[in-house]
Amino acid sequence: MINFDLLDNSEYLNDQLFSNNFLPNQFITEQENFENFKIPNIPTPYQFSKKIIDLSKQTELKEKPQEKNEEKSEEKGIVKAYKGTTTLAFVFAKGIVVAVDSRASSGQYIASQTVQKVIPINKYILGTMAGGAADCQFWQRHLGRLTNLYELTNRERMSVSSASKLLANMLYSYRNYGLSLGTMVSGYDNKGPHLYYVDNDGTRLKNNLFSVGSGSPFAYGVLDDGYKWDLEVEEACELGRRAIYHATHRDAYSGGMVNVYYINQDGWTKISTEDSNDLHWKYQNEKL
Amino acid sequence: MQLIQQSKQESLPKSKEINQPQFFPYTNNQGSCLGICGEKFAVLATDTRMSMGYSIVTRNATKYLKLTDKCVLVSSGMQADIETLHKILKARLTIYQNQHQKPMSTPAISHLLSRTLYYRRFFPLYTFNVLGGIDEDGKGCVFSYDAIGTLERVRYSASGSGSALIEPILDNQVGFKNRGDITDKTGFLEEDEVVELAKDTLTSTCERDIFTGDFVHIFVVNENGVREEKFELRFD
Amino acid sequence: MDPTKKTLQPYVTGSSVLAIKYNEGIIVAADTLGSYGSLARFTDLQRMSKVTNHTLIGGSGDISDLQQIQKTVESLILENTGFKKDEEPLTPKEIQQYISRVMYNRRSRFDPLWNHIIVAGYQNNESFLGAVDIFGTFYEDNTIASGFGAYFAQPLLRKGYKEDLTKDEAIDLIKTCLKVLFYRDARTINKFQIAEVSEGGITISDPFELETHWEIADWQEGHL
Amino acid sequence: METVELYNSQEQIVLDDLSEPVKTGTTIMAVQYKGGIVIGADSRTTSGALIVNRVTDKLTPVADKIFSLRSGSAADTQEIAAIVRYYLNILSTEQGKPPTVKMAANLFRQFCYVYKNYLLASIICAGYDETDGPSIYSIPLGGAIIKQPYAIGGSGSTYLYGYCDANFKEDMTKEECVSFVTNAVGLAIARDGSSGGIIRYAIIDSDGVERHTIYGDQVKNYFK
Amino acid sequence: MSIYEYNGSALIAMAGKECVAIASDTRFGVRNQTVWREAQKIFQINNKTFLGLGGLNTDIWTLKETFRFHHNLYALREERDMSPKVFANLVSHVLYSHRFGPYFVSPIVCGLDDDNVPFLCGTDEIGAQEITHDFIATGTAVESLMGVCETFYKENLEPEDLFETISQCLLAGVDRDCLSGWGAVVHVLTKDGITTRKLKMRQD
Amino acid sequence: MENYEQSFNYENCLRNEELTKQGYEKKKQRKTGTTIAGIIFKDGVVLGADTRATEGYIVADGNCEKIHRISDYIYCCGAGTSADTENTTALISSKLELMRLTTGREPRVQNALTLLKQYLYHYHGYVSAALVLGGVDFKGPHLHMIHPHGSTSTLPFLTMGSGSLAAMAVFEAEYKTDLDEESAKNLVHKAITAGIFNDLGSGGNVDLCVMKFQNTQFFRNFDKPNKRKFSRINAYRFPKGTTQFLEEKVTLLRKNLVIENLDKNNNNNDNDNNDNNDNNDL
Repeated sequence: MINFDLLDNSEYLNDQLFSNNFLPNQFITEQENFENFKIPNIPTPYQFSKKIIDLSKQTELKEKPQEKNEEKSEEKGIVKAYKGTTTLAFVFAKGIVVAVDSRASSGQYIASQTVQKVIPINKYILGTMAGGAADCQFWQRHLGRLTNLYELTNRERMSVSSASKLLANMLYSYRNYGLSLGTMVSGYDNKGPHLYYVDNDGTRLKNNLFSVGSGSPFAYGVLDDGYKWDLEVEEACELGRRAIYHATHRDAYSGGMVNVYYINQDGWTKISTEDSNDLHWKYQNEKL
Repeated sequence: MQLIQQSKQESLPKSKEINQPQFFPYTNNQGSCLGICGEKFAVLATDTRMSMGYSIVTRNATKYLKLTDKCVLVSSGMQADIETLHKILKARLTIYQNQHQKPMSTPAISHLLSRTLYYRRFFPLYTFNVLGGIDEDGKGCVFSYDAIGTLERVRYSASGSGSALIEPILDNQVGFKNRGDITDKTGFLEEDEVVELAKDTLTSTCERDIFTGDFVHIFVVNENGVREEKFELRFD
Repeated sequence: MDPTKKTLQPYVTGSSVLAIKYNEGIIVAADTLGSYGSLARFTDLQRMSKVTNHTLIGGSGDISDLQQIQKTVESLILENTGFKKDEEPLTPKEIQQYISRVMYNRRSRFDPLWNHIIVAGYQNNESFLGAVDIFGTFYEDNTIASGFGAYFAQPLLRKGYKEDLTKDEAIDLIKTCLKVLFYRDARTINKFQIAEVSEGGITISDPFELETHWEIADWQEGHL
Repeated sequence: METVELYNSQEQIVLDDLSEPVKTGTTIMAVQYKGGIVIGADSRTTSGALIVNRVTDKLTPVADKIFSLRSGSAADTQEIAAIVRYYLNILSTEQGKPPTVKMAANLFRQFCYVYKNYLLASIICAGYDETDGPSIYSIPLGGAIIKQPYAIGGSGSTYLYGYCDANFKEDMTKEECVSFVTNAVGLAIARDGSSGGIIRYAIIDSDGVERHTIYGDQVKNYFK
Repeated sequence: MSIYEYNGSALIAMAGKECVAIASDTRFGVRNQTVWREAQKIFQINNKTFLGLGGLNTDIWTLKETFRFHHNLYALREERDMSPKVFANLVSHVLYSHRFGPYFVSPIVCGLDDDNVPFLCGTDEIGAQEITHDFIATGTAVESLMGVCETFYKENLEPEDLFETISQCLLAGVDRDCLSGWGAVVHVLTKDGITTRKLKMRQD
Repeated sequence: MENYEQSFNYENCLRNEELTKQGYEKKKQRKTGTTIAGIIFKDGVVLGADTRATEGYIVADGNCEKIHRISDYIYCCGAGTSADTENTTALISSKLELMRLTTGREPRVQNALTLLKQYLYHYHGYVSAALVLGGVDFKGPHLHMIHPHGSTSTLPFLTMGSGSLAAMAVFEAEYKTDLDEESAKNLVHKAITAGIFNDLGSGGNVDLCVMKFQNTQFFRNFDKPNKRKFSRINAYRFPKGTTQFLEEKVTLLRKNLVIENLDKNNNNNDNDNNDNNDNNDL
């Protein structure tokens, strides 16, 4: 499905197709001709999308304008993709809790306050969205497709480990092409709960606790404070919720709803969706 | 695993410094578009100005595509990319129609559009789209996108040069955000109210956004099909 | 493709092309200069050409790319007549779409055709005026001007355009615009051609010169 | 080769960028004949391919019978000419007699040399004085000063060296000289995109200054 | 990132019938991190003049003190307060004197003049005055604020209605901006006095 | 502490430079995208301007004033950075006023031209003011154009700004010598309208200024071709209580408080006798 052919015949065919006088035998009906990645035909194609698409971390400054013969600065980052996030997930005795906020920002503008940042890969595995929203959505949907195919072919569920490895490998093959995603693949398989962190460099890490995104430093503070292995389910969900709330409160690029998911051997369930604003006034009143 | 292909990075020419100026293949022809959905309808609007830099190329650009009787796409951004995207979608829908003998449903089109945009992840189509219509259950739906295919179903959305001006108005009027006087915040507006609102927001936007203006195409998608209206804005 | 083999910047260039619809057709005009940098190198280039009996294309920008487009369109028409002899010839709209796809694809290959093409046609009692630019953007309008004309001529054309513009009025308007361009565009010379696209087919006039006025020169004299 | 301003950038011309300095592309020349000199110039001032002023007066008097012909940045040359005029005024008042061309030329040289890294100015200083008779000094970029029997300058002058080498004679008559100058400037106007408009020329001899203008429509058209 | 986005700010001033209102958010952040939620961005200069300063916080305070100094000096010399118009000229003047090394602020001056006619003036970082009769918005959320103000603003509002309109505009605009919010303060100035309200708003 | 009248203050330059080096981008200053134009007719000058000021692509002010007064009979239209045009013209205006007071004569247009030109040349284009200067003095009507770098031209019709090409097209097409006042006004109006409708940086209304000898008429908003076409303003109602607030504090103005009056320490809180005196003299 993913075709790196730089010669890219489809362009010529598109020529024919979209001029109004194409000949019937040149008409292409197979999906594959549409569903290909188009790679720009330049000597350094993998740098192109990096230049065009603004996906730099908001907490970092853009690269300094260097020499004068560099590309014009107005050409840089013209496509402001949706991004930004605080996500977290942790494993504890009774399962896994995944909690996320729901803000998508484009630059400093809030593009949406209601993004679903937990992407179900299948009934037992959840992925999260941090970094470029489109990248996460696409690759995790794709991963979902692959795990389902695997299940149909092999009559057993794909393990979390191999799902995350699959994702990491796919991302590795696009290393340096400017993808931006930091996702946590978490789920239950016959070996128990697993939590993996996978990012756009192809990094894949296993741990009991992760938080990803611009608000993660704030979330880590709360998480590390409250995290114990043998939490009750309610406590764990509350910990996740509180950590996300604190991150939304302190981090400019996180906000909106706080969604909490819980995974155990029976698959994932959505525990709650709460407005971080309501949570703020709730916690505020508790303090008084 | 056949899916994991080896990166062809090695076979690419070495990134030695090429001092010649490279052609930059993008331009922004600007424009604003918006979509608001009601309970059983959706309203989409786009202005018709096409500009290049500080000059108006034409006052009568078409930036919309009626995909089916239940679905309309409005776009802004680079006109050449918009037309290309529209042609791809038209072709895909024709193929679908021929293969399945039925038009594609609006949510399915929304995913098709998302994928089409994402397949150009490394050479993006510089377009900002809002897709709207009614879904299989007859409910109004609006989908918002970014240039590389993030997809979200929303109640209202705006994109293009005036999006930052339009969306807060819709937050207040359609989403009832921060409104202490409205108790039912999930309620929908009536059709003519939404059309009036769309006209007014775009009129306000063109007062402040220099790239929005001339005319507005307004589409009302409901169970009776698509109704089109043309509406005048400022010309300066 | 090797980047050194691309047209990284245009060499021989033509300046503005102007076009306006009138009640029975379209008037297109351009000067006859091919500039090489600031050198007025080729002074009798015809930048408008008839591609079918009904369609005329004119272009500003790189002349080599313009000729390439003309050849491509000609071969398209040849190909097309071979297959569909009895059918209608290609409409101007179809030709514009074809050019736009070619230019969009060249743009997508980072090897653009450095042109702004104007397509004017009159077929089936309908006039068509459209344009395609370097990115493959295409549009239709009642008045179109490329190059510097977009800044100097377009305001006058837009102001002067009306539904029932007669041919003489249209030619007068176009001549005024050409004069302004000669005054203000350093890449235009006083040698123009006007083409008329109408029911009767396409006629491209011989090059002519416009009357110019320089009385304002006396104001400047003695001032820095 | 000079780059072509119209198409080498994406936005065809950046119109809101007013910081682009205004330059005179220019053809200027001064020629000595028996008993006087003839100076001549075109009248085009450009910023990129845009003509800012089509009837510029590039023959700037700095004293009664001394003229400076300016090319380069319009602001710089205007300012230098104004300063030199001021100095010469004071000098002549102090000395009680009109300044010589040599003095004027050396003042120009002084400014052009000292501020050569800050200025874009290439000047021809020509005139008639009682001491040396007619004399012409050329002060190119950098601030050298060269006395010449005839001097040409500006972007249009590159098209003229051959013509001038072939046609210049010492001790021409006044009429010969005038036609030599106007022909040369006309030739440059025809081929150089940065020169154009009208021809302004002046005849300076012991009797004083005689200024003439040839309007754009009367300049010989070489393209016919 | 522009230096204007370092701390984040959103300000609006609006004119009503014999009254003006000025509103700002109260976030003080360092890039993405919200440090303080009670930052002051609106300063009362005298009984009938308010100054709102958006932009870089350090410059806001420097300039605020500079303006206070000049105002007090004027008051001592002339034994009267500066009218809003004079104060706006002072602001523009001080900013333009830093033409080539500007302070990164975008000020708004609003007030009532002697006849209680509203006066609104905004300037850019180098002091280009923009005197309007309806509203002025500035800060990191300026586009969103412009959109809502242009839609919701009505002429000749009474103080209470003006408060509701300016508050709704500010809240709607700020909720679409990552870098401002976390509380808002609205001052409504009438010929009798000043009503100051702190708004309840989203804390993310 | 500081003497703002003298010259520019460069104390922040190093800091700002450092910030740019760290990667903070510069912000676009407010520009008047602008169409300005001037024309000479039989016995005077007409100046014209649009009224849009832009900041990036947002209209900062839809009805700003771009024709600045230099003296009673000299006016100047400005394009470029609006702070520069406003302050440059104000500076020259005050210089000329001083000159008028010293010499007891009306300043001539040439005075204004030389001062402006030298001022702008001094700053090498960094003060980006592009001006069209017009006026009538005893030597007749004058019209000059000054580029930001300090070069000047003198012509019977001139345009400047981003819409100058559109406006110039109208002038070149329709200018005739010896126009009368009415047709000169119409022509300038037409030129400015061409700029307004064809250039995105220009917009709003048309301002005109007609100057004849010892007689200046300023037509603010001579024509308003861009009125808002649609409004449903009454549909947006925010009844009391729409906005929730946490705290409320009401401060009455001090002069209404009895305590202050008893105090009688002459604190002078009544500001009823304020004068609107401009001290805009940089």
